[in-house]
Amino acid sequence: MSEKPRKFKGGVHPNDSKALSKSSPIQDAPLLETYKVIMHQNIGAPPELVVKKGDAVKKGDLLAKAGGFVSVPLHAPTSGTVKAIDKCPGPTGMAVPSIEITADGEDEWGATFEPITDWKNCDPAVLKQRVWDAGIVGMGGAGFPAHVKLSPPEGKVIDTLILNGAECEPYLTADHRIMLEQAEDVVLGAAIIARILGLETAVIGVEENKPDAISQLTEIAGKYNVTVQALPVNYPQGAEKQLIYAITGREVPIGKLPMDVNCVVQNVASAVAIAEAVVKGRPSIDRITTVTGKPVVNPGNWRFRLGTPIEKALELVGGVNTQPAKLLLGGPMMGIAQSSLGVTIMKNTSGILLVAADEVSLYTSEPCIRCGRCVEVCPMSILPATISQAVENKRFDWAEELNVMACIECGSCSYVCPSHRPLNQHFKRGKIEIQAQLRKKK
Amino acid sequence: MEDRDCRSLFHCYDAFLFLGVEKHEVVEVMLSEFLVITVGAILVNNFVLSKFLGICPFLGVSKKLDTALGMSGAVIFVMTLASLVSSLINTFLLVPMELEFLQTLVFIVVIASLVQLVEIILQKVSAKLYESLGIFLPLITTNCAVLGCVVLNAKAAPEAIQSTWYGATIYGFCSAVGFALALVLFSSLREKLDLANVPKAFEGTAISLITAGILAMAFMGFSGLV
Amino acid sequence: MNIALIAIIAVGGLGAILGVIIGIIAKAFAVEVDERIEGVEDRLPGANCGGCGYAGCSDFAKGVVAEKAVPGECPVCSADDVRSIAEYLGIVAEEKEKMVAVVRCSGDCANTVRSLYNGVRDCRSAVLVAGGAKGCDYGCLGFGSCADACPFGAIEIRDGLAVVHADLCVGCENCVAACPKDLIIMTPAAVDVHVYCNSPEKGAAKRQVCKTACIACRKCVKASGEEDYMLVDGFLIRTNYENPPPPDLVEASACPTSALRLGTKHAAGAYEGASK
Amino acid sequence: MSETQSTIQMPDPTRLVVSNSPHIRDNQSINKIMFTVVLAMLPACLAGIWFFGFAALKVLLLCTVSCVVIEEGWNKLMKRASTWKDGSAILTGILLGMNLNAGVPWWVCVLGGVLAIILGKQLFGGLGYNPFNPALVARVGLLIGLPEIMTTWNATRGADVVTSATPLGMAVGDTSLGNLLSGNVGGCLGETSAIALLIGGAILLFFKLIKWQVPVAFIGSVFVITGIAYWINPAEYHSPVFHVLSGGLLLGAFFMATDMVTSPMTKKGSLIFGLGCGIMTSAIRLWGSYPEGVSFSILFMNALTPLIDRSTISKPFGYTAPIKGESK
Repeated sequence: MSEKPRKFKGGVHPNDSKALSKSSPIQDAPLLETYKVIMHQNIGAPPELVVKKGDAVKKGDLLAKAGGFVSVPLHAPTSGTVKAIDKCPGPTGMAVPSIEITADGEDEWGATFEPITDWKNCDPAVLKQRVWDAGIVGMGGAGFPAHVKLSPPEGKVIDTLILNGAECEPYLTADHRIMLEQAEDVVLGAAIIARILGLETAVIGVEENKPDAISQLTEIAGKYNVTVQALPVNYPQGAEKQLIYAITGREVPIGKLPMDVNCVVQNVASAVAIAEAVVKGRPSIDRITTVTGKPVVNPGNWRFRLGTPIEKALELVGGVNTQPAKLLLGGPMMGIAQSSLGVTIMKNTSGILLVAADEVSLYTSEPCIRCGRCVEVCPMSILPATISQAVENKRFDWAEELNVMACIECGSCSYVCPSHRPLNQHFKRGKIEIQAQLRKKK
Repeated sequence: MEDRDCRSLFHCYDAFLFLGVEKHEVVEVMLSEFLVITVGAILVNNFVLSKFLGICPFLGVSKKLDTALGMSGAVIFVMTLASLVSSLINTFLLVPMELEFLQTLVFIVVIASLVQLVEIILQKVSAKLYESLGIFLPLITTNCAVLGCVVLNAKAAPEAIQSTWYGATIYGFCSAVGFALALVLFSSLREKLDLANVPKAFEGTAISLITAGILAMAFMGFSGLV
Repeated sequence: MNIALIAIIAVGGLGAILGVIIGIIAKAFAVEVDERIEGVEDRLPGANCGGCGYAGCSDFAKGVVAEKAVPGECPVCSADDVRSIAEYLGIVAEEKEKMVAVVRCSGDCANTVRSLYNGVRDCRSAVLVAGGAKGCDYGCLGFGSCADACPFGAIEIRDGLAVVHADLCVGCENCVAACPKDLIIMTPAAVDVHVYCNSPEKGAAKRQVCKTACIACRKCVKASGEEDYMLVDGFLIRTNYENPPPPDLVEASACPTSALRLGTKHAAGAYEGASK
Repeated sequence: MSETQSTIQMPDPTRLVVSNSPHIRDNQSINKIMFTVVLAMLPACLAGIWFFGFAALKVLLLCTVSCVVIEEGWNKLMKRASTWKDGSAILTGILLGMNLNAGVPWWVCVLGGVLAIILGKQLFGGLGYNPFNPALVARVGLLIGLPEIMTTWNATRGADVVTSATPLGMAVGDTSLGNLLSGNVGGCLGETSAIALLIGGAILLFFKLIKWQVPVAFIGSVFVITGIAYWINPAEYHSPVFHVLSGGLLLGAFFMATDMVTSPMTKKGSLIFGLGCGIMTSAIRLWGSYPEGVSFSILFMNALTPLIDRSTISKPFGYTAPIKGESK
């Protein structure tokens, strides 16, 4: 894998602003009095509640069990009592069901899983079950259950495992810090996932702007027959399809999954979680999140328990200097804007970002001048300008013809648009309408 | 210029010989008039944008590119066939019998029957296209472009190539292609205009006519080409 | 021979020959068309709104002739139209009740908390971003997707709230599908008392974001006395359209948030000059 | 802890904006693009003013001012937001001025402005919606309507009344290459100086405001076609170098055919667009009745742009052709 990585077509180079937080080591967030754990933290079916109001729980105890194969269980972030099963603001702006836990301050572990130290000789099925039981999802942002990716259906051969350490989103440094400080766990996780998939090797793809992480990983990687691949800096290098292309040269067909080109991609944070679940028997109850942005007083990387409200996270970093224009969960390119400080940290919250008013003025959309910049930067080689006009005029069949479904919503087109058109929002709308039409047909 | 441009057309030579046309006649046709007819009818004297014939379907069937393509096909078919049939009738029936005064009447009958044929066949073969063409299909009957083309052929000077049956057919075909070109160009522009933010007062036909005018201006550049 | 005779023979002969050819071709390419379809279509309103569930009036006409649909399924047709189609086809018309749309939200700009939203001015797009620019997760976004969907111009956006002009509404239900918050329901036109709120949240939570939310105080239920005019559904009260309340219930119940109000009072001045 | 908490400033949630991702943008905007193009046109304008004197400056200013005034007037009339700040009207005005000869009367400039802004742009809904290049609509309109005024060219560095022919209209071999390069020849005020236009083109290419495919295909195809004609009959036709350097070819290829709004978006489409312009320009120059075909050919290709765009859609990343027999 030492060959030069391929460069995918398109992409943009936003100012990465990672310097704000990249040299700040991961700190553990202090224990809070209450946690509001959002129930549905994964793509797929919501989990089924197993506790009720007033129940005493220990740290790591099951709160909800998986509600199907494409679903993961949820565990208590600390010991305490279930105060309420209620609603709290969700990341999409709608109120969502959540479990409120009042901490008892003991932070005592309950019955955790048996650590599997001899994972090299362990049955892959047992390991995979452990990944599922520990409730691990893709921690890069999507929140897709990890065990599903590790279960290729009959007939699908997996020959490449890629760990995604590209972290191409500006501002975010959580994965960077993980690769620096927990390099051992990252590589171990890679080896365990490889074992589950029956592979000998794995590749960790890291963008070149993190040379310290690359050298740190390369040092350890040899131990487990894992290689590290430096990738050119180009947003969206960390998008699954672009990453697979850069490393293997394979193009994932539209509407298909990485496993259709014999690849599995896992985020480095998920790999660490998997390593901890297997070797230490620790369920997924916390995650490392970057709290950053120019208005933030002390940007940094923190280990937050699930259910930590953003408000508390912001208190930890000393609040803000000035009123930010936007509060985002995730990075500036794909993150979701929030209007409430009550939203809590979930398994896929890779960053809490406050964007200053001077970085993001409120744009009014002007007509498309057909400059073609969006076409140039689109990593999927579709025609964002035309598609957005199609959606704007509610011509969804036309949008479908123009392959709107191939859009990965990376936002590169909106980033470069001189007319400040909300292209990405149009695509989201188009995709949803087309899916609705397809469902109707069925 | 003429000497240089028509060499490539010599492969048609055998076909014309086969049809019983004299050799010197072929050379003459090839060298002087064929190009004049094609380039002339398609670009320079475009039926729609230069002669302003056939404006009704030009405006009526140009809302969608697909429909415009269907209409173009139908017009090319009708116009070519009408030119051929009318020319034959004119040469072998009306002129020998000194019935030239019946030309317009007969031509209309011929065109009407041809359109009827197209309509019947189209309804069976492609119901979708039939529906999208709607009223405009029967309207080809009264499409002045078709009658204009046929009349122009009949009125051509006896020594002009248009007065022969093959010349008339080529002219009919090329005029129809010119019509089709204008129609397709115009419909793709109108599809674009659909997305435009046209002032209320100019929506619809008004802006279409303005667009057609600018298109006609662009076609003016071809003048003098042949 | 007389020139006129020759002309007649020539043109007549030509016509005869062409006629025969057309006749033969028409036989060869004959397409069966039921004439009644056109007859039904002529009697339909031709709005092509799709409210019947068919692709358009022509498609619906085909369905009616094929006896897959009944004329009454057209939501736009008046009772007279339906009767005329039924008479034309010789079938019995079913009477139907006129339905109109009601937007179950009264949170206009003055009454609700809004968050700052920057993006596409369209409800279905806005809802993709943090649920839209409204404090209440269930309220009308006011970008007018329903008004765009209405082929009859019966919905108007008034001060950030969609308001139905009941006299223009024909009940085609296009707006129902257009609303991303599922706020629009079809109600019998004869009923004029509605609860303009659709939030299932607790009363206190609703009051934080909206002045005119239904807080389930049950005053209207009490005012109904023995009759079950109003139905309680968690923290929300709905009109019982099976047993609709009389208009004076609104005054009798004195709804503290005025979530319960007459359709004609949905928005301030909504029906100026309208016939109803 | 409570002390520090009270001093921590927290964001005010009611002032947080929600919007769709991405939340940052690069700092490009329409008016930046427009003013960069204006900057690229400056060398050619200055050359025009140098060679044609004060009259050229007057025409350029008149056109620009009338375009801006007409645009604003129209916006007022239509109750639309003011748009002159986006720079497109200024750009159109300068481009129009460059397409006129220095000696035109003042009312021709104003009439051109009306044609360009109202007929060419605003009737279609303003910037971004116009299918034809506004400056070209005006130029072609004027050329057809006022052929005498539009084809009478001022002589360089001379009095306003002295007229001379554009080199394209002259007999073969009348103009020196040096004069063509510097611009010391008759013609529209912005089209004469090849060097100034090339500098402008280089600026546009440097800032990636135009796709190289258009000028390369345009100029290349004119060069090849006129080259063939010259090779066959050098006595009758001008040399290809002459064709490239004279007339409005460079102006058209760099500044008008590349107009974003009216040219194809894809690279392949741009290539086809440039080729089409080149072929048509050559045909009109060699055989047509107008001495110059650049404006007509670009206008014609503008009309073809939607079709070109439609037929040159690139294959998306990971595109697989639908398997036959498999229903959607």
